Amino acid sequence: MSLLKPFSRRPALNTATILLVEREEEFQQRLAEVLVEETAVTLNVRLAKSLPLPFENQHSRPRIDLVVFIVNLTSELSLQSARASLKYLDPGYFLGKVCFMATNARNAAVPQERLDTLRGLAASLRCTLLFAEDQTADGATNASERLLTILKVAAGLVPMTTALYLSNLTMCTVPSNTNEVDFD
Amino acid sequence: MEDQMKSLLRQLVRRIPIRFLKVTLEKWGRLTVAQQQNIDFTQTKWALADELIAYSEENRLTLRHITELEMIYVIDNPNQGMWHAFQLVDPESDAPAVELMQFKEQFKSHLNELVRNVSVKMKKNTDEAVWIRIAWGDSCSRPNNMRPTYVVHYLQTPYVFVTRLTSKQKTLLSQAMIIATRHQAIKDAHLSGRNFSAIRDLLMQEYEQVFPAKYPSALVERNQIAALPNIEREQAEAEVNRLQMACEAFGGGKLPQLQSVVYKLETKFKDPSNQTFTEREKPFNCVVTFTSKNLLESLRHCASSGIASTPITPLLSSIPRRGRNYFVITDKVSGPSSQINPTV
Amino acid sequence: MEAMQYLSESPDSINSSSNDQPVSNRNLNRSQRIAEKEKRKNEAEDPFVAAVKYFSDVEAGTPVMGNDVFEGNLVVVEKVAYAEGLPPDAISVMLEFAMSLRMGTSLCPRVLKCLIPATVVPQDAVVRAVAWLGVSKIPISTQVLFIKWVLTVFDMIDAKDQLRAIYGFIFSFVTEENLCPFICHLLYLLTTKQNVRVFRIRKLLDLQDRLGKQPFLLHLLSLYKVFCPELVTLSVPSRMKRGFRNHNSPWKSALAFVQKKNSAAIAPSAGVTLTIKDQSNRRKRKHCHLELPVLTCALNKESQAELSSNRKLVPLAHLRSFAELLENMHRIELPAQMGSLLSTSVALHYLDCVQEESALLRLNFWLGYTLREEFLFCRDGGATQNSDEALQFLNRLLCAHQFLQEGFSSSEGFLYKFLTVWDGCLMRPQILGLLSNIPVVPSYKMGQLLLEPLKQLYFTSSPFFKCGLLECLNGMLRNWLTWHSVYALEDNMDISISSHTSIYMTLSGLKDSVSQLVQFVDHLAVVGLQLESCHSLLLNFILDFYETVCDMFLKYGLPLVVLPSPGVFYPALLATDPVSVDRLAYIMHRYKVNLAFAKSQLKITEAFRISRQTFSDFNHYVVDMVNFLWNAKAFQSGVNVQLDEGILQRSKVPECSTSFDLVYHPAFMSYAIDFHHKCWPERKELDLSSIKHVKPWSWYVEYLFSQGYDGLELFKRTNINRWQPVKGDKEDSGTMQL
Amino acid sequence: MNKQQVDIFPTKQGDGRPLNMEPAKGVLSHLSALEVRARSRQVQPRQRSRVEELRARAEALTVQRDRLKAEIHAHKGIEKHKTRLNNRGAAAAEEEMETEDNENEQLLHLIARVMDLKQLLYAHHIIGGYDITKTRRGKGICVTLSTAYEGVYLETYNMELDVGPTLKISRHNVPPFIPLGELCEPAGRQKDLRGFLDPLLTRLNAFAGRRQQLRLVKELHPSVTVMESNMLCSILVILLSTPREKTTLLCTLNYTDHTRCLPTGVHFDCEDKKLLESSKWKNNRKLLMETPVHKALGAMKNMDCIG
Repeated sequence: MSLLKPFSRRPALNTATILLVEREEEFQQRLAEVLVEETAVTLNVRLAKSLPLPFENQHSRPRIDLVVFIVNLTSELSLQSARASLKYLDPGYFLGKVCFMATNARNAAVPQERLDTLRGLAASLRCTLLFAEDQTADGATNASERLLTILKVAAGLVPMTTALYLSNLTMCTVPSNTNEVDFD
Repeated sequence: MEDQMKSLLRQLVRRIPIRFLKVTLEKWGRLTVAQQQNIDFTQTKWALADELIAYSEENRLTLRHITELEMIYVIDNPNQGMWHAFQLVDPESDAPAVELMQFKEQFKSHLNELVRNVSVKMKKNTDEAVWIRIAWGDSCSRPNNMRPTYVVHYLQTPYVFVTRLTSKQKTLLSQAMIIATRHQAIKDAHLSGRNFSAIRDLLMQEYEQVFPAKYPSALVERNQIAALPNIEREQAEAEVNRLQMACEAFGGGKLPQLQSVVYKLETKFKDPSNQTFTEREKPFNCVVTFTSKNLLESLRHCASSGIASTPITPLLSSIPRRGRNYFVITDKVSGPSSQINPTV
Repeated sequence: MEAMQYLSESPDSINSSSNDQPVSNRNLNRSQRIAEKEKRKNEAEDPFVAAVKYFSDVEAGTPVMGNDVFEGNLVVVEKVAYAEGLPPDAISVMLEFAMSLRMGTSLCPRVLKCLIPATVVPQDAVVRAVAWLGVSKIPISTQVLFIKWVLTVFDMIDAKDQLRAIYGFIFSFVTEENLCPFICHLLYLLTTKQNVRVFRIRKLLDLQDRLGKQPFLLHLLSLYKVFCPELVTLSVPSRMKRGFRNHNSPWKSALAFVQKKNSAAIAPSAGVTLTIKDQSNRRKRKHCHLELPVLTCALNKESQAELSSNRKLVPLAHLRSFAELLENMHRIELPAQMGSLLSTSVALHYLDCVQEESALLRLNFWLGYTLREEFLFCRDGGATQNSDEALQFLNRLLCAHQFLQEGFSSSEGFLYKFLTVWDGCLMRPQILGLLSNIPVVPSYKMGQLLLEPLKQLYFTSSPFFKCGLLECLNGMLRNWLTWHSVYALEDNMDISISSHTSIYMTLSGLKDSVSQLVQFVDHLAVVGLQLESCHSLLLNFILDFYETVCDMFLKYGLPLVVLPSPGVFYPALLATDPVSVDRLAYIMHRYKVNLAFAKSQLKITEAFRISRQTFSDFNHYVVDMVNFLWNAKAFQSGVNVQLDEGILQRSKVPECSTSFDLVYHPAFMSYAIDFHHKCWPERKELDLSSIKHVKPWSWYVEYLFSQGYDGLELFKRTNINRWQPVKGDKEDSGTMQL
Repeated sequence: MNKQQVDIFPTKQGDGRPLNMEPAKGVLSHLSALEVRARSRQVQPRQRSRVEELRARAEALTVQRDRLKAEIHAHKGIEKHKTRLNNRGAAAAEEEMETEDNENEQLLHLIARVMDLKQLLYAHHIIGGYDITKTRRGKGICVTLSTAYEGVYLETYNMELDVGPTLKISRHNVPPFIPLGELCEPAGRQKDLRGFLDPLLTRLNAFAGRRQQLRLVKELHPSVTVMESNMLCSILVILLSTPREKTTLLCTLNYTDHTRCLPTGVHFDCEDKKLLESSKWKNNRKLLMETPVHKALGAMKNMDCIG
């Protein structure tokens, strides 16, 4: 079992690398295509179905600045595999270099519990939890935009901030469901 | 006779959607051009039927003509009602020699021997398919044309497709079929569905099957993602393998639109937490049904996207492999693992 | 009773296909030939009238079999019905004929099927028909068909008052198993507050015990609950599976056809198909209830004139002007679909001033349900969410909000939920717009409901989103303050924030909320500027916000002064565009005025105590500002910004500590140069320092003011009191003492 | 930002008209518009990444070149080795002498062997051996049977077999009217793969051939109308017209032997019997019996027996 380490390699000049982990492998492709349109920095996107990553292309793999777990809330498996993949990450990543992206959150087929579980997971790991509209083109663009914002910080391309700092600001929190009572 | 024709025509008009009605009538060609022109398709079905009846009276049309119209419509849109597939077994030596003419008269004569008052109408379609329309009656009553049975058979092939057949008629039909096609027996193929073409393609293997070969199959290229320079798939080859396996199991390209599969489980109930059931001697019966717009394609997607684990369990892969969508699963006498038995 | 004996004779089949006797099919042919004839000669003497007449006075017990006259007439009616729909009187005649079973039950369905109203359905006809339900022996299937028909044409029924009058009678059919769902639906449309009675609720409840949690029962009950929460105790699930089905299938196509044909005359919304009740077939019709039904009840003016004379209630739809609204205020009849209220201003006026809150309750109920179903629990995973209907709908809602200048409680609740799953892009303008309309949130709730989700969105999104959010929060603050200044009652500082979401809040409560909001925005601003490296658009939105904040006291009479934190102040002060600096100057000026006012108040009453800290902070800011811009003593006070000399030295600027001022400020440099040219056109080499001499300096400052930098001017006027030409560039900033 | 001048509040006099204002216009929607524009501007300068693409391509090409070089080198080595082996005969004694790069020798040996085998396999294909792939880690094999007629390749059929105690067909895409079962049955028991495949292949070839003939008849002889045929192409009824006698005659060809693509029986039908008696038509029958139908028809047309 090979841990993925945040600082195993030297960073390349003005480059950022993002790893998109999605079990369904649907949204990640579209995201990647939008992401690489970024021209300010040279951007590498690595797509994976789950962790650990195959040992073979360890050499070709650049240093990964941000790991994104895309969770399709309509499937329990999706959440489970994300959870299972977590343990192949070096603890160093959890200092602001991991974030979750949930899709289909507004779908009727999503049980509230699952969403809560995901929130809990993200919160317990001090990670950011983004929501994305994977169905529409705008949704994809916007999602990639937001990932980019985080990635740039995580790759140290934004002066005066660090991944840890940003993640402290955007870290997911578990709402105690007081709002359930007065708005239903 | 007359008003049977009328009611049949009325029923037809009610059944056929307006948008098909026009073309079907043209194909039928029993109305004069003038008549076809001044039919007003906007009026109610009721009035429309009246009009048609009037015309067919003018043209002295008989019941057979109307049944003709029905056949034309049914052949063009077969996907209504349940179709069941049957398989002819143990062919006689001269089975392959059977040709249309003799099949026709053999079938008709045998059926007439078995039941009086049955009217049979055959039509060979462009794709070599023989369409048979049977209106059943019995010794006392005239053939009922309102609920005819439809049978489709491709000569020399062991498969027969039937819709709207009661169990009583089934025996009669299979008798006639066996003799006419020079076989010794006919058995249920355990394949049924609303989509006729799907069932046919599945059994006649008229869909793209994928086999393991030395040379990289088209699949790989077909599914190459447009490789942008700095997008890298970490688990690419695993993916290709999954896809290959999925396609080997379920076929490539467009798959027959099978819409449901039924598994009848007659296995022992195993659950450590639940003693009462686990101790029971007799198997625990339950029925599992999968339904989808296109079941095979969804299954293939499940496999290729890794939702279903590969290698694919025979429970799923034997749907296309054995061309059936009804399975009974019983415990193997040796070993716990469940297997598929073509029982029933 | 004659009906009875014919029951036995004629087979009861829908399309009267009783043509197994040669007789009937003969007359069928004949009938159909009659039809032909009808088509050919175009109404020399109107056969339709005759036909209707026939049905109006055909006496009971006329045989159906082989009755050519009857057949012919029916065909005529059907033709007209399917072609351009039946006029009201014809409707009532045919309905009467069918329901009274004068010629047996077999015809009833066929007749019902052809009851396509051209304009409206007269209410009394429906009432009579309902009455027939009670007396005559109509087969259950036909009864169902009838109710379906009523539901389909519900909004074309010219008035509902009499129907409401027989509410109890209609309710009695609930017990009939097969009718129940449809009756429930009808009741749902008819229910008003006073219809909700304990015994009805009890009835429904034990029905529910019998039939299980049926959606139609649940919906009716939940509506009752909305009207009288104290009576209905059962807990309605937050998400109901699906509402009422859509029953218009037998008439749908014909109705649509007819309506398209004479849509010029009137535009009736296709029956119930647009209300919240057709959850079931949404797969076919997405956003069915997002398109707001046109507020109409299928009456054209002149008919309304004579109708309204003999009828009490006036449908809201008929009111064209505010004046009409005023004189009919006491006898308004609400439409079946509350949604339609959103679409006309009269209706909104009505909502605004109406006192009995049943209208609002229903509206909120409908709205909450719709929003939830469409945006939070979408069937299709929100693929079509950006569709125009959705946008249209939200825009309408937004209009309504801004028209009433307050939000609906249901939409507020929706927003809180939506924020937690929002991607920050989907319908951003609408969502933010709605958000800025929410009433004051008590500070103990604010953090979780509002600030947390917003924070998470803000820091991960593009600068444009940041700007948008700031704008939205600015609007929110303005609304809150406005409400405060409107509703504030001087005697006890108790204010009801909005008449509808009745949150009562003490002044201190409000102050807490506001200051929490301001602090939150301040935090966003500081970090935002840092992340976006002082994005100047962002900076401008921030200054917008502070323009609201600095005037809270004077403009809105809220005794609260909150200063921007250094993280906002200094970036603005050192901004590279002169506008920002100018606006900052203006803001500081307003602060000054507000604080001065507060001080004067302080002399009168102790109520508005502004903390000493605020004053001292303000003073530091002013001092720094003056030093930076006028006194060329940048980075020297060192209260808020310590800058180590070394760094300044490294900038290689000669006596940098003293040279930074309005002349060398990056934002104004260009003006300085321009001024220099104007001042000494003959000079070849540029020497900006020469501007710093007394006289040119004053000219220069005047020149700047003349360029429209009023902010600076005001700032100078209020904060720089002494002006000593002798001591040159030494000015004293007018700080405030306590 | 002049958009925000759009009046946010409705006209206060309550006219019954639906409110016709766009509240979403204004700052917020304007911001969204700006964002979109900013994005599109950002996407524009694609050149840079285009350059990258080219660079990546160059990278790939160089890699390929290196690999090729390596291969060429290996080949050279093998050739050298081979020649050395040949002219040195089987004098294994000296092999020990060459101490340098001994394991290299081994490697070259292996490579050479692999290449020989590859060539063998290729030859085997040429002479019409079966193309068999191992599947499921040796538990099964997949056979590819490709049919051809007159040098034209036609359909390819596949079959997956379990090589258990007996041969068992697990799946195939052979058309259902080919009696696979009875072919497999005897051969399967005494795992005689050839004994199963050869007859099958001949049948498939015959079938493909017959179908091809039918196709050719249809497209080469428009004057001849095909009255009757079936899926197995085991029967063919065609309508011929004789230009001289001005009659038409019905010709029925039976292919009862499914392993051949020539008819086993030819039978004419015509009103004037003596025409059939004529020697010419006897020849025609013979012709049809011995040559593929489309060719025969061609010949008959040349002799203008038929139009």
